Amino acid sequence: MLETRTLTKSFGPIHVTKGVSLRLEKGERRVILGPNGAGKTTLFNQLVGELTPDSGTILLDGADVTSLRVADRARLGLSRSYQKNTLFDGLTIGENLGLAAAVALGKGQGLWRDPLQSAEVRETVREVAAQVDLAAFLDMSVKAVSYGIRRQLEVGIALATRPKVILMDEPTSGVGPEMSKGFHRLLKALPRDLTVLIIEHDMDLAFDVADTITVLNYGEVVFDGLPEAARQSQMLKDIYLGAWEDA
Amino acid sequence: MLDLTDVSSGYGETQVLHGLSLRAAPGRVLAILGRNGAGKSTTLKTIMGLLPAKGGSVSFGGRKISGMTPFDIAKLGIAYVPETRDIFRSLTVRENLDLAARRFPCPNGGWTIDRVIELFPRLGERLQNGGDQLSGGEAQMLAIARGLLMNPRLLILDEPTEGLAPIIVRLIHDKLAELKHQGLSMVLVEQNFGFATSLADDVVLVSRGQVVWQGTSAAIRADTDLQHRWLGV
Amino acid sequence: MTADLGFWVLQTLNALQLSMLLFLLSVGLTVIFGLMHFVNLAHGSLYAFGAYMAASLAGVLGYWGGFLLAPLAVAALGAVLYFTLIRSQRRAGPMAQVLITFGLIFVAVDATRLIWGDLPIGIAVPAVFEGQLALLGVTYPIYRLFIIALGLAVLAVLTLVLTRTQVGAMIRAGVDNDQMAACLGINVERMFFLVFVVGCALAGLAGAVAAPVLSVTPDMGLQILIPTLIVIVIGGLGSLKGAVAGSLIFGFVQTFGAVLLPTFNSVLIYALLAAVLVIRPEGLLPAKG
Amino acid sequence: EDIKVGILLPYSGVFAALAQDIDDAFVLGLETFGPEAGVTFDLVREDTEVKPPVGLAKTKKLILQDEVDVLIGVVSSGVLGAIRDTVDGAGVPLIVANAGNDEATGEACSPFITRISFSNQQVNRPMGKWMVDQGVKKVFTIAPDYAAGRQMIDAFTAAFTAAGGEVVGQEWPPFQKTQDFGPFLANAKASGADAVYVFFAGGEAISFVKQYDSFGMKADLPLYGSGFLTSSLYVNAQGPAAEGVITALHYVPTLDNPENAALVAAFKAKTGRIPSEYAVHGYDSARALVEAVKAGATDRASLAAALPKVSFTGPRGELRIDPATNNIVQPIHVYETVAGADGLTQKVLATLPAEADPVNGCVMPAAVN
Amino acid sequence: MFAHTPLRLTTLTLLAIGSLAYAFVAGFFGLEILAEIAILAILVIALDLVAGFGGMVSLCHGALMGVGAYAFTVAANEAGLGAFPAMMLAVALSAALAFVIGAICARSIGIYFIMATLAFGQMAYSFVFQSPLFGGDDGLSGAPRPDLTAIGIDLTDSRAFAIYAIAMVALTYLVAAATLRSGLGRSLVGLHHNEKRLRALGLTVWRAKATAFAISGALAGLAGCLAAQHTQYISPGLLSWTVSGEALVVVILGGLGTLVGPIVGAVLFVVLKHEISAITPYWHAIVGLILIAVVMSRANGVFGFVEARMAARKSKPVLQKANADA
Ligand SMILES: Nc1ncnc2c1ncn2[C@@H]1O[C@H](COP(=O)(O)OP(=O)(O)OP(=O)(O)O)[C@@H](O)[C@H]1O
Ligand SMILES: Nc1ncnc2c1ncn2[C@@H]1O[C@H](COP(=O)(O)OP(=O)(O)OP(=O)(O)O)[C@@H](O)[C@H]1O
Ligand SMILES: [Mg+2]
Ligand SMILES: [Mg+2]
Repeated sequence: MLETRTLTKSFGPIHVTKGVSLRLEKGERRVILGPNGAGKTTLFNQLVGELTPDSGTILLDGADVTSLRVADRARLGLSRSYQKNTLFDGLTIGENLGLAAAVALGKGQGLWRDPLQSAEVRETVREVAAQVDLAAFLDMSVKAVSYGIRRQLEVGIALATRPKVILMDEPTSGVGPEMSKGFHRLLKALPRDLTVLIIEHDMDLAFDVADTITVLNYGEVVFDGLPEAARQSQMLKDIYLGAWEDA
Repeated sequence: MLDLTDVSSGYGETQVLHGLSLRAAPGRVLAILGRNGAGKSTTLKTIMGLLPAKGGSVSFGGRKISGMTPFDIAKLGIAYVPETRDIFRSLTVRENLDLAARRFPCPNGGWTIDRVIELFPRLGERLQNGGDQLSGGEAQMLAIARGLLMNPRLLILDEPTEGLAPIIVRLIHDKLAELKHQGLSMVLVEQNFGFATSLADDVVLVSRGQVVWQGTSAAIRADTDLQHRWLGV
Repeated sequence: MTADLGFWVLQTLNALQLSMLLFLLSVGLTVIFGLMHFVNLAHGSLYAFGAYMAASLAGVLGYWGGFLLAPLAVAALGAVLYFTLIRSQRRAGPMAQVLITFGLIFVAVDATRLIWGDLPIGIAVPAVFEGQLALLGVTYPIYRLFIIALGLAVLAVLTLVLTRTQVGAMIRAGVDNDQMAACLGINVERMFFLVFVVGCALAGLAGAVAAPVLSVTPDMGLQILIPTLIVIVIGGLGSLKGAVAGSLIFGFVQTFGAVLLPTFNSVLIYALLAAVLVIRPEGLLPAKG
Repeated sequence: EDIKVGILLPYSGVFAALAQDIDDAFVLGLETFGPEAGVTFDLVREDTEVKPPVGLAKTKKLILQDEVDVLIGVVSSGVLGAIRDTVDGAGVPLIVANAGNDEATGEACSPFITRISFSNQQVNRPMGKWMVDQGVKKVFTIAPDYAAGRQMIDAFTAAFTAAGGEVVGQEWPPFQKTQDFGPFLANAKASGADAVYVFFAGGEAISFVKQYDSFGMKADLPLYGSGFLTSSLYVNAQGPAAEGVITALHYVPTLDNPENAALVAAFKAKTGRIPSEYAVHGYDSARALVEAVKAGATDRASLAAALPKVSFTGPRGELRIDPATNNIVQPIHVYETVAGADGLTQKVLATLPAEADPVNGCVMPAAVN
Repeated sequence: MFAHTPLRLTTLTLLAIGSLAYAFVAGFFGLEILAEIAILAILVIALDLVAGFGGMVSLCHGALMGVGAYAFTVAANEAGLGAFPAMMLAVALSAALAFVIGAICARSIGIYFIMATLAFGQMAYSFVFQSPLFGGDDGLSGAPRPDLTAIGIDLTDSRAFAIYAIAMVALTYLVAAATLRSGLGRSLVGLHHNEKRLRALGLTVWRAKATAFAISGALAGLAGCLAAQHTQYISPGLLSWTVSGEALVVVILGGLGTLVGPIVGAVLFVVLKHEISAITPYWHAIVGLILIAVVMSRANGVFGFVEARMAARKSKPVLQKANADA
């Protein structure tokens, strides 16, 4: 469904991704782990087109999308959430979700009807709000909610496009344990044909929801396999987990 | 060390804190825990003078600081690591560090740029990067480093482990514990319950802008009911 | 004519002279505008005020009295403006700032008309700089050479202050996030005040320097505003290098455009501006970040 | 019996100083000559802001709401162009007290528009032959690139080349956008001309004259121009840089005749200033209005008929209106700016005889009434 | 996002009734002023559409209006088109030009956008100023007014023209409001807040911006047609950046991003200008001082101020000075 072949990107002397090759099947749920600065977010940026790789190719559903622009890839069903909140600050939470749904439905340039009033969009907003636990906040301005709520909205917007492939960058960072747990449930309840790629530092979640795990270190894929294998890996412990379990 | 008595505060006309009181003792770590939106960050911003206290008072080392500007409060020796990191985007990593270090030099045994780089080698590799060219975790490390470089008497941390790899979380935990043993006072807001309670001596639980429980770290660790009720753990 | 070397030397000097005059003016604006993110449309009015002060003071104290005191007078005016209007609007967003300073332009134009009248004023070039100098085979007014030298001197001083001290980094930090800067113990308020006042003084200096070359009129501030904005936008906001680059580009395009492409002269600089923004939406050398 | 006069002047904006001179002198003129007319003049002032649409709106107001009998004023040609049709259509007489565009008394002439000031070609044409007579054979011209600049220079160029001179180069700096004339001066210097002939006015004139001098060009390349360049209004701001510049205009305050002596004395007493050419427009407009009333005119129609017939000897000399175009016919004075007792003053070198402008496509309808 | 609050609807109704009532009683000069207000209102509605909602603060709306005015005059006079076809042509031309400008400037934001639009506006100004076809700085006269005598309306009459201009304001408002409530309008507001995210959601940003700018440009062109019909004389001054600057002042004086506020601003501005300029030639200074006072009051213009007051009465307002994580 989503595939990369030897993606390479550097900023001056810093090589951020070094020949990354990944392959996600339709409906696969994969978690990317790796130390801070390993190049995880940069990989996402290349997948969605916000950064152009120095070399390598990106295939979405079998088609080469390497030279497509961000919006074009999004229209093919690729959606993402950001590590650092990227919201429509002046709008309400409901409007944030509605706008995302409207644009994804191709109504972002229409001149005749108000897409926010259309049944399709309203239905999506309602569903997504329930999914990310925001139903109670729909009428609140984004500016007036706490950081954690905003993190939930960050993921909500990505879901509101009803994508085929969704990339989530540390969706649970900054949200409380309760919401984190809700998030496990949410991920599990996602349609099985949705392809999911998640960057996470929360090991419980990672091992719980992942079908497969990829580990990046200094821009290289150093592990690609099943969660059980990852759990056993001494290498992963050395570079990433440390003595995490006894903290 | 730090006393909040009956503090009310908020944004414009929306009140968030409703008569919140707490006290952080010298040489100890106080963790403020609570659900998303409980008012934890608001409490910290009010302490720093970033939000005006509309009622009650904040005092530090016996001196009333509510009503003072963030600049004056910082000069008293309080360092703040915000949840939004607030790295200066148009400065390089080195300049970000310099700013904090030059203002608060500490002749012997204090934090220096070399020492924080030793703590976070990643930052050393990225000294020439712009503040907006950091990974999320690197930005968080820089924010913490900046706080340390101020060689404060009180260190205030808002979700310091957010977005950090487990191995770094562990590292920070150990460093902060070490600092605590050297006598540094801290106030900590954390979603990572394990991290917070293992570092903190005292804990307050906040809900809807009020303190609903206070006690020791050990006590809350033992009380799963409490955890479930106020934190959803 | 264009085959003559003298022509190129002369026009290059003209271009440099214009560039440096624009640099003196735009550097103050770019400091305030780029570093404080404060949109000060009244910068041109401060320049006009400097020119008027220089002209008035020159009558009493001689040229150099005006030259030295005019920037101080403008700085003082800047200080008054800062405490009455600017400080409270620092965080109000560009819209409010544009409007307030736009309103100030109206007030300034009429204030100069009330104080100095509608008629243009002129002052003479100081005695030491009267006459021309033979240089590279052309004779060139000494006063214009003085403008070039002064521009370079100001550039050198500012470069030194901004790169060798932490002032530059502190200002940028304050602009990025004034609250966080304050939390690091930076006196943001005082710093912004100083930046603003220094920017005003530079505008006053530009006015004092320009007065002997141009006529001093109530609308001179408005007339210079657009060229100054073009300079800093082409160069990129907030950077000294950008102000230099923008001034040079403007000066050379304007000068050589005037003599080589007279038909397109009036659109040339706008076309260039548009082209720069299409290729580099943030100008050529924007401040880092 | 009352005559209601609408005054249209740019009291705010770049021409405010001119407006003030015209207004002051117009009032002075009414005070001086008005009593002979035996009527009272009611004045209604409107500010045109030098913006054509504003001028037009104000004109309509004066005509339709205030119902004035006669309009006077208009400084900029743009405003005159804007209000021409309205004035013509409404049949209200307009005394043009400044705007000099040739069309107003050429193809766009109107029986209701009488110009008492000057036309662009009028003040430049005579200089063409005069300069050739003085031995100037090659000139370089510079003027701002707009209609008035072109008309001034074109009139001069035509006369100059007709008299055997040669124009070796021309520059047209963008109007009101040029502060530094250095680039153009360098070209003039390199052109091999004997002299430079320019038109500039107001602030641009001051900058130009000073910059011309600063390049040390006055000595080998004398500066000539239309007289607005060194107008008495601005010349002191130019200082010594203006010394020796030779220009021509229809009025300078140093003209030696009793009418001018009376004007200078009265204007100085009233305002403390020396009358400029703009002041004289205002003064003579008042005189023309009074003459028309004295001839029996009482309302719009009769004023419109009477105004083109006035003629009198004023500070400028003998004035009359050309019936073919309704433009003024007046002598032109060539003067040099020289240092005087207090500041710069004008030394009249020659007075060139009055000459009516060519008709230039003006078809004047048969006299009204 | 844009919505019709009861306050907005009430204000609109009052404005409509007030202006029509005034049109029936006003004297000649009052009618001139009414038409002037109406034309300015159209221009500022157009500007508010992009500046207030889309954050695309433009300094070329004067030029777009001027292009409309010139295109109309030339099409009607030289090409001999009827007034209505000429208007349509002029509006289309302004829209096309605005689309191109919007597309080219789409990558610039903030002050850079302002300056880019300024550049295009000034290019148009210089072009018209220098082109003999357009009469240079002397301008063009003789723009016709539409002939509606067939339905018994004589637009050469000031009263009829004022009412016709008011009707055009209504039309403009409807177009702008409809645009804001369409998908494009929603995207426009979203773009103002977060362009990057909208792109990631699949919006072709440049096209949305250019289309919105084109609609705004069409309305500005309509204002130009009316200006030409009103004064029946046009000059390059119409295209100058100061016209755009003044329009911006009016938008903000009235209330940026409220659509209704700018209309209120236009009424206030024109009336104020005429009242004060009747008293003193230094009226610019007074307008400047009023402007400063309005902005210093921290309200979003006059209308924004009233809106905030009403909101405060209804519920506790949520003031926004967040240390947001944008
Ligand atoms: N624009 C840039 N210029 C230079 N270096 C950059 C730039 N953007 C990112 N980097 C560097 O690239 C590396 C990878 O960054 P990236 O954001 O992909 O890390 P990450 O794996 O997502 O880490 P984290 O878990 O901390 O978010 C970092 O070391 C960062 O400093
Ligand atoms: N800028 C703001 N304007 C208005 N209300 C705000 C603002 N920021 C926060 N709030 C409100 O204040 C309350 C407390 O927010 P605060 O950020 O202190 O929560 P928190 O406990 O830190 O939560 P989190 O764990 O999500 O960061 C929230 O209910 C939020 O809605
Ligand atoms: Mg990352
Ligand atoms: Mg928080």
